[in-house]
Amino acid sequence: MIPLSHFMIISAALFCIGLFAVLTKRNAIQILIGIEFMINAAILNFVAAGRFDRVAGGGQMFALFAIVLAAAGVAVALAIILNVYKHFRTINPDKIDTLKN
Amino acid sequence: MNHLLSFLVFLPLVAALVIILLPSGFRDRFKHIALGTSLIQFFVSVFIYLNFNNSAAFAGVNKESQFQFVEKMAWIRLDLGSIGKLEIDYLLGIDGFSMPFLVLSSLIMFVATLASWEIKANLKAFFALLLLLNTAVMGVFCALDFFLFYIFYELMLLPLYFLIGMWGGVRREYAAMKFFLYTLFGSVFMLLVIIGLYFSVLNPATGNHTFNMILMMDPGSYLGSSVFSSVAPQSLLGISARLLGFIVLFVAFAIKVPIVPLHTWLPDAHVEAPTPVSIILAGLLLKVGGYGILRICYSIFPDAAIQSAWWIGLIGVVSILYGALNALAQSDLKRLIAYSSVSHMGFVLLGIASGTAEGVSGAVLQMISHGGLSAMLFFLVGMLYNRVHDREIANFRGLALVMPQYTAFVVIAFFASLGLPGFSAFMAEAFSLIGAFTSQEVNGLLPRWMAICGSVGILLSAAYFLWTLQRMYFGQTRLKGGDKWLQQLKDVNTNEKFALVPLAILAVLLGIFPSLVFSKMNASVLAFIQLISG
Amino acid sequence: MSAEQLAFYFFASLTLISALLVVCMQNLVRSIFLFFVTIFSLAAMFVFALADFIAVTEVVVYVGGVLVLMLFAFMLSNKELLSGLQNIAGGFKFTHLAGLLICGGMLFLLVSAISAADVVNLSWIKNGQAISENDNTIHQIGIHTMTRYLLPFEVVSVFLMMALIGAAHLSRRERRS
Amino acid sequence: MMKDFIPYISISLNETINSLSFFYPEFALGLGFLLVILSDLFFAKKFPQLPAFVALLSTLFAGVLSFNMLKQSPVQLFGGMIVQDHLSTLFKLIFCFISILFVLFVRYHKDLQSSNKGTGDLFSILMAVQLGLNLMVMSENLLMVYLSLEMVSVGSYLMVGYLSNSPKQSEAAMKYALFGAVCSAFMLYGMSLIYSFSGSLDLFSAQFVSFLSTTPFFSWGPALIMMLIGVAFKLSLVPFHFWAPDVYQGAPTPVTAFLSTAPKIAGFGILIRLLAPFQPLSLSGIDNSMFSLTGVLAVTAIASMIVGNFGAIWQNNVKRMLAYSSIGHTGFMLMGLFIFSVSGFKAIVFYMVIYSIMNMAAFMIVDEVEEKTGKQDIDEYKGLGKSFSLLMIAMVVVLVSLTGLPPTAGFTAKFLIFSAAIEAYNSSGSGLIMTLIIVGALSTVVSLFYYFRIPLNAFLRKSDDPIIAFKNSPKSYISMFLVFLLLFFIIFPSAILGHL
Amino acid sequence: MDFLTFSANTLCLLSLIALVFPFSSFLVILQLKKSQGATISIFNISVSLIASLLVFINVWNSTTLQQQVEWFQVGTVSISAGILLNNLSVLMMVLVSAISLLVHIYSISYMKGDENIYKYWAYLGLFCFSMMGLVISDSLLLIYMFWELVGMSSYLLIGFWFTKDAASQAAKKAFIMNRIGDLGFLTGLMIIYSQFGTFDIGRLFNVGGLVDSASIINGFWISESASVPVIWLTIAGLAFFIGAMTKSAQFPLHTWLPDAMQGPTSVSSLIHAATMVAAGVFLLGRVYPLFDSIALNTITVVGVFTAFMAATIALTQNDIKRILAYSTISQLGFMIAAMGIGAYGESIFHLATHAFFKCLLFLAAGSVIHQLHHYKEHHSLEFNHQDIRLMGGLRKQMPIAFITMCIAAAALAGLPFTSGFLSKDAILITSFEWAEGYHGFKKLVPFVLVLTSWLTVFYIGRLIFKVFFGKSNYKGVKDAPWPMTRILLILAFFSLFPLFSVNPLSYDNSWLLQGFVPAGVKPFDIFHLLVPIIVTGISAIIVLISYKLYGGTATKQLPENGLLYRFSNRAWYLDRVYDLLFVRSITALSIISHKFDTLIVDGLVNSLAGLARIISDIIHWFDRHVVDGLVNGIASLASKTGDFARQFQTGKLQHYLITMLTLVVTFFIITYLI
Repeated sequence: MIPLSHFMIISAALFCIGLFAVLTKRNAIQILIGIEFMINAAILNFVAAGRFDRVAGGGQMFALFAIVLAAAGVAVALAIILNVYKHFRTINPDKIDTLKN
Repeated sequence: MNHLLSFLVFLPLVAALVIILLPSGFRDRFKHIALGTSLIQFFVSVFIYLNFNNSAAFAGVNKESQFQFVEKMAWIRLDLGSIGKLEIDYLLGIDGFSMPFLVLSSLIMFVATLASWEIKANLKAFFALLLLLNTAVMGVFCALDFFLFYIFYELMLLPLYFLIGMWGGVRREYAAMKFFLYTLFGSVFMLLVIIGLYFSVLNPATGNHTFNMILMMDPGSYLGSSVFSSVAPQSLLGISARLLGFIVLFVAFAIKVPIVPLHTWLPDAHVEAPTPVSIILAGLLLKVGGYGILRICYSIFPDAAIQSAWWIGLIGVVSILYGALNALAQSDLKRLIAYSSVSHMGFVLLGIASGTAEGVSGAVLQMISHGGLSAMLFFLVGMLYNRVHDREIANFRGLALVMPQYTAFVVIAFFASLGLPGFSAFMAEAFSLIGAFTSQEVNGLLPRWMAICGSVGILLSAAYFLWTLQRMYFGQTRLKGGDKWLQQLKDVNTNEKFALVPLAILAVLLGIFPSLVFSKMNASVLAFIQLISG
Repeated sequence: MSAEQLAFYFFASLTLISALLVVCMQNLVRSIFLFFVTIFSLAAMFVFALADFIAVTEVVVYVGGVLVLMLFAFMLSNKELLSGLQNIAGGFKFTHLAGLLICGGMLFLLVSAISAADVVNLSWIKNGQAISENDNTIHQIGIHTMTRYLLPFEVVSVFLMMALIGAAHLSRRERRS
Repeated sequence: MMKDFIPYISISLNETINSLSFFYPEFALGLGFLLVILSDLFFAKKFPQLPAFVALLSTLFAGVLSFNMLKQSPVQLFGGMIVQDHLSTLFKLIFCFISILFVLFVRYHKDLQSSNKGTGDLFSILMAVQLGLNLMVMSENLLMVYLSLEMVSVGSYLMVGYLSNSPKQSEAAMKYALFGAVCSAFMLYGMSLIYSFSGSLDLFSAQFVSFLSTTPFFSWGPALIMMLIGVAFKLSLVPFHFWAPDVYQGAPTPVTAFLSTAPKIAGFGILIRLLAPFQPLSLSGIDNSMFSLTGVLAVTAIASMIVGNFGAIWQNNVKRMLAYSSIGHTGFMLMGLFIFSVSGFKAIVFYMVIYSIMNMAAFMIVDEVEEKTGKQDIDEYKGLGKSFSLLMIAMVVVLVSLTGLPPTAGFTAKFLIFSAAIEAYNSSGSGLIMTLIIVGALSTVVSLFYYFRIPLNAFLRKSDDPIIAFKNSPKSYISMFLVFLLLFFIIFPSAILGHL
Repeated sequence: MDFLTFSANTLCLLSLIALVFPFSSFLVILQLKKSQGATISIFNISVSLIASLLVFINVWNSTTLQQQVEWFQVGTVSISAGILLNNLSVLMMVLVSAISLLVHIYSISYMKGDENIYKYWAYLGLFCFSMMGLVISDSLLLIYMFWELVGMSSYLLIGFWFTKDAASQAAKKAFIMNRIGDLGFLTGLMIIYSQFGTFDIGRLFNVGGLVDSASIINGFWISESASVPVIWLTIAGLAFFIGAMTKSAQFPLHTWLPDAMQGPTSVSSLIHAATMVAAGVFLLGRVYPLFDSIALNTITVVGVFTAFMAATIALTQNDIKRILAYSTISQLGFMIAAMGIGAYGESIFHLATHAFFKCLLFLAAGSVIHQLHHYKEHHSLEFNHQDIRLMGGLRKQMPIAFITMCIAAAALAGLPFTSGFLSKDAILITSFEWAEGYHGFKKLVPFVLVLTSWLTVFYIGRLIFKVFFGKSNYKGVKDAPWPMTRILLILAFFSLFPLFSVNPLSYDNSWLLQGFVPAGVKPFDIFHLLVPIIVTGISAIIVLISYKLYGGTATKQLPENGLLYRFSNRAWYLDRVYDLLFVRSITALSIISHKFDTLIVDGLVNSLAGLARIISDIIHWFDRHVVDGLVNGIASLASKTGDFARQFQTGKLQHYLITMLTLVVTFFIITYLI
């Protein structure tokens, strides 16, 4: 049996990789991928801990819902990104800065 | 009869609503509505004055049962669980301290309304705001519930901001904002102290926390563990909490008074404000500060007040001298008068700080007197400005030949202001100083030199007023605007006389019969002295 | 080291390496496909946590839904990607350094938090009722969905409906002239 | 195996059935959601305003149903997923109020009305968001928290980007969505950590708080903070506020008005729920001395007030200025949280009611001006006092109220918050809270500075533009009604306070 | 004379009538404007005079009356207002109303044709009212009030020709310098009030009154209610004295008085010679019991010095009114010095006699000025009609003026058969008697006074001779019209001895002095014989000398030239000695003291004013820049803060995220590390 802490450390690493993508990538879709990594890191935690929560089933149920929500979120985000592309002809978030002080 | 004070307070509000609702076709009637309102108020306040019981049994100050014309209604009751029940009353009432201000307010409002004949633009807004201001001022002098007081107190700011800002001079934006920020700065922190007091005080009758000012003056109603407890004083940031509360409240009111160095809003505001607003500012708003110090700072925190009396006295003296010296250096007539207000209000502080019956009586009389006189002075400046749109002292010379009656009023106002006996300012300043002088003997609060230094202010006031008189009004006529100005400089008209004469009469009456004020408030003064000397 | 562990660490490293590659890859198409690999290896790790249903869902939803969406999006906006991406990629920027520092700090933080917690010895893990390898997780999930998690389940339906309407609205050209 | 679960099934089903009667408002909203979709699909051509009407009606209906529950004693629903109590009902009523105003706002908003995609979708999104808001304030379970928060967030993204033909809105929506997604990912990860540490999702179970005592502070501290980041994002607290100015400026004005009120208020609701389990602990001293929850909140509140108020000084775009000011207001409201008792919540709720009235009114007026004249910058408001005298007077009252001065209800609200904070200081004597109070007071003074730039321009400055008398639209009448409420509630605050 | 005996109430009523009538003329005339000003005010002042006389008859030497009502109450203290009638006040009442009436009548002609004449009448009314009030008030507070009102009316009258810059400046100067004294008075009031809790003169200063019964124990001044260090007693005395100093123009606060001559001459005679300036002496008389030895010594020194200094200055003045003004100062110095040496009665006596003859001097000089002015206007000439160097020979053209002025001058010089002789002798003799008991500088006092009186003789002789002797330049100048000259005659009579004493050579028999100093109390000593003889003898010589110097023909030339001429012509040894010993050195001394006066004292005052200006400018600058700057600085700090916060709002999503996460991670790291 794999100890819970190993799952968690891997998930932490994944979370940070995702975060790095979010912070550095010059492409909205890649940022979105980074966010998905972060969410999946959390899901991994839930699933791993959920193993010890048989009665309430919280971890697995949460993971399930999280996957669904993430997917829906991606759909909405992509729709927005496409809209942005339509107007700005770019999806580099660095270049989309008409709203600022 | 039972709702006389409410009537006094809310009549202008009703009038303001009427003005707002009337179509613009009636724009020439607005001023008459406002004037009528202030006249009615004046008669009502005189009625109150005449029916005011000045016996010791009605001294007021810290005994609710001794207040007169009291109106009390439960207003806000909110169960806040652990904080307790919020108890805010609609509580109006007057004693010897507030009653004279009611009469003064209605008189000044009357004069200010007359002075607003000059306003030509946007009459509806102007008179509505003026009446709103009227309500606020009246409310401040009547309110005995701290929450209610604060609402009226803050309500004064808004109309003033617009009155200065919309009808003011060239730098009106700056002046209006400066005025607003200064006073708001003080009052926001005042709010914190109010809340702190609220948590410290219990109404023994109901067991709730309360905003009743009078209960706040009673050491017995404080909770032992509370911040402002007078039983077991707490300390806050290293200073005794009661002292800190006193200082905060004092600063809030002192900004209004104003004291040096919190006074710089005043010259700007006065200079930029249109005449009626200057009149109200100097005549009433500054008095709100002094009234607040008496009614609130001193009455609620007598211990801290005694503790800091020396400093307050010093501030008073510094204000007197500093304001006077500044006035001496002004080249703009209105600015000069504005600075003279700083100087004159210094006497109020000095008198109050003395903690003697003479000093306090003198201070209140000084407020009343300065209320009338500064209104008169600003009215006179306004007349000049109206005619030629200039106020530089150097641009005028020998006005006495051009406008003899006007000059006569100026002479009266100047001499009254510089404390010539026979006018109210003399009695007031003399008793403030006498109070300050006797203080060392009676209660040891102020050293004698303060009174003596303060009296130098009288000398300086003579210097700047007479110098102005000599430069502007005497000598051969020589005007910057030449013949054009000569045409424009018409002497006093009937309307203006209506405004000036009552003020002059007030100054003389109070100067010869100070008992008109003293007798009404004597009981209150004694009760007040009793309160602060423990 | 048992086979189970070996397999686990294999998938774990696969996950992390592929994720890293996704992040570092300049080419978007490649990184999207590497994302596919990461998801798969993640799903495999779910299985090690005895969550087979979740693993399947993950693969289905991500590969079937998310990935396809992303590819669509990529293709709809590829003109810019093909021309502009190369220029952006070059060089080490301030954001990279900042990102690296932040992520490093975060990693340090999380790892030390997790190790400090000593999760393996937590009382609820020791005393709690763990899912055994014989359990039918699909049954369990079904029961949970219909009882305890009925409300979230229903709410998610509304949520998805809303997301659907919204996304459709955004991508739709126009309805009325 | 299965047998383990059988007893639960019947209990759980019973609970579910019992819960239904307390869930009417949400049912009404769900029904409204469906009806709006249907009406949009089938009747939009003939009756373009039907979706709005349906949305209005169902919101009203939900409001009435919620109102009936005001006296209800607290009850847990759906097996502890959500709780129905007095506080949540109050929040729900506020949401209904805001939603009704929002529907009316949209109904009279030119851009949205003339959108060639219609407004039907917006109303259906609104209904779902409103459901999400209701659930947010009722949630007692991390899953519900996350779910409802995501629902509101996603709905908000959609609303911001609703007018897809405008580049500004797309940009705003993208920033909002990506920023929000990152924050919610943080939140999710924090939840996963907490779940790993505690083994429970149920905020009120004894097991949930146990992780505080079983794990060291180094572990739970970051986990908790990460979880709160999601809420802080919704509340636009510093330093999670960066999206707010950009999004508020870019979004359609009704949406901005909505975003600056409802989700924020719901954020407070959820914050109260999330912090509730930790409250007894922080009092009993388990709180680490360096890392106290109150300390973190106080610092955040102070930072929010400073950044919000000082940032607003330099803004020239009205909406942007209001965005910054709303950051400041959030920081201020956070002050009321410190006492963390029913009384403190009452103060916050009152503040929120007033805040939503003020904000809605402010944005309506700003929008009215923008529609009529195209002016968005404060500097351009020069001389508007003449053209829009009534509207600008209303604006002044609103701004006075936002500053927190009498005679407007904004003062009473501010007053109550200060009361709560001073009470908290009274009981704790914490210097941090005193600092907070002083910063709060100072920020009031600062706020005057920027709020009053509007009347300054509108009334004190003259413009060269010709004075045009504009006809007041229904929107301005609504805003004037709101202004009336602001004046009404200072005289009769009991009209609200009585129900708290 | 029973029908002239009144009850106490009636007397008070009468004195109120005397008080109120002039005031009513002030009010009425201002309302009526141009018409009937003279009639009304003369009627009113006559009523006032009659009332005063009636009161005088009843009160003088027979009773002391005090009646009061409660005025107002402050705290527990009741402040009363009332009337105090004793010898001093009734004498002053008569003096003031009588001289006022005369000046009023004189003014009818003198001020004829002035377009603002009604104001003149009104202001005179106000002055009489204030002066009356000052003398009959029974409360120090009331006295103070009237005291300032007197100053105010003086201000109005000095500045009556306000279009003249010099006049309005002189008015301002007078008022402001008087204010300095008022501050002293006020300080005295405060000390009295805090010590005794009342302003009532009766209760304070009566025999056995509060001041009397206050004791000095161990360096503390102890009254019924308070106890303060004894220094406050001295300060109180000095404070009142400062008040008196300004009103009575004592060194160094006297410079306003010469300037005040810018007003109409009738005003100068009434206010700045006869009445108002005597108010200081009157005040000293009122609060006399308060002075301790330090205060009295100060008073003496100041009085003596002023008397001497002013006399030396008067020697070289050429403006006729200025000479008289300095002479007034000098005479006031006499009175003050007399007060200081305890010659209370003598001082008042001199006050009364001085009032008449100085008034006469002014009015006579006024008639000269008036006539010359008319002459100047008539012939459209341009010259200074007040410069005595340009006058001369008027003796024949204006005989009445000449005679009356001579009488007045004789009185001033203290020549026998005049009232001045009596009062001046009284002071001189008393001072010698007083100096008997002392050593040191006090011995000098009588001698300086004597010297001063000789100087007086010289300068007044010079004036008379220059103006009336020699050759006339102005053909056709006549005596002033009858209404003016008859006043001169009346006053001339009053300046002679009969009004004051039956015996023209001894003041001891003077009824007036006996009203203050009980007769026969003082023993007759050698001074009573020696002093009059020596002083008068030398005075006579001085008169001759001055006649020699100035009574000649070369009046148009400057004095130096005239001296040289005579020196070379006659070459009198005595002339030369006089010239060297007295004229030159005294001229030099007078120039020096005048320089001191104008440069140092006035200069000090001016530079003080300048300093005040500079300070006020600095303060104003401070106000603008530092106080305001602080406020603006705070404002700019606020906006800087806002600017700083704003910088992070770049519009770039990832910048936002980086900032946000940097803060979060930093926060975590910090909490970890600590």
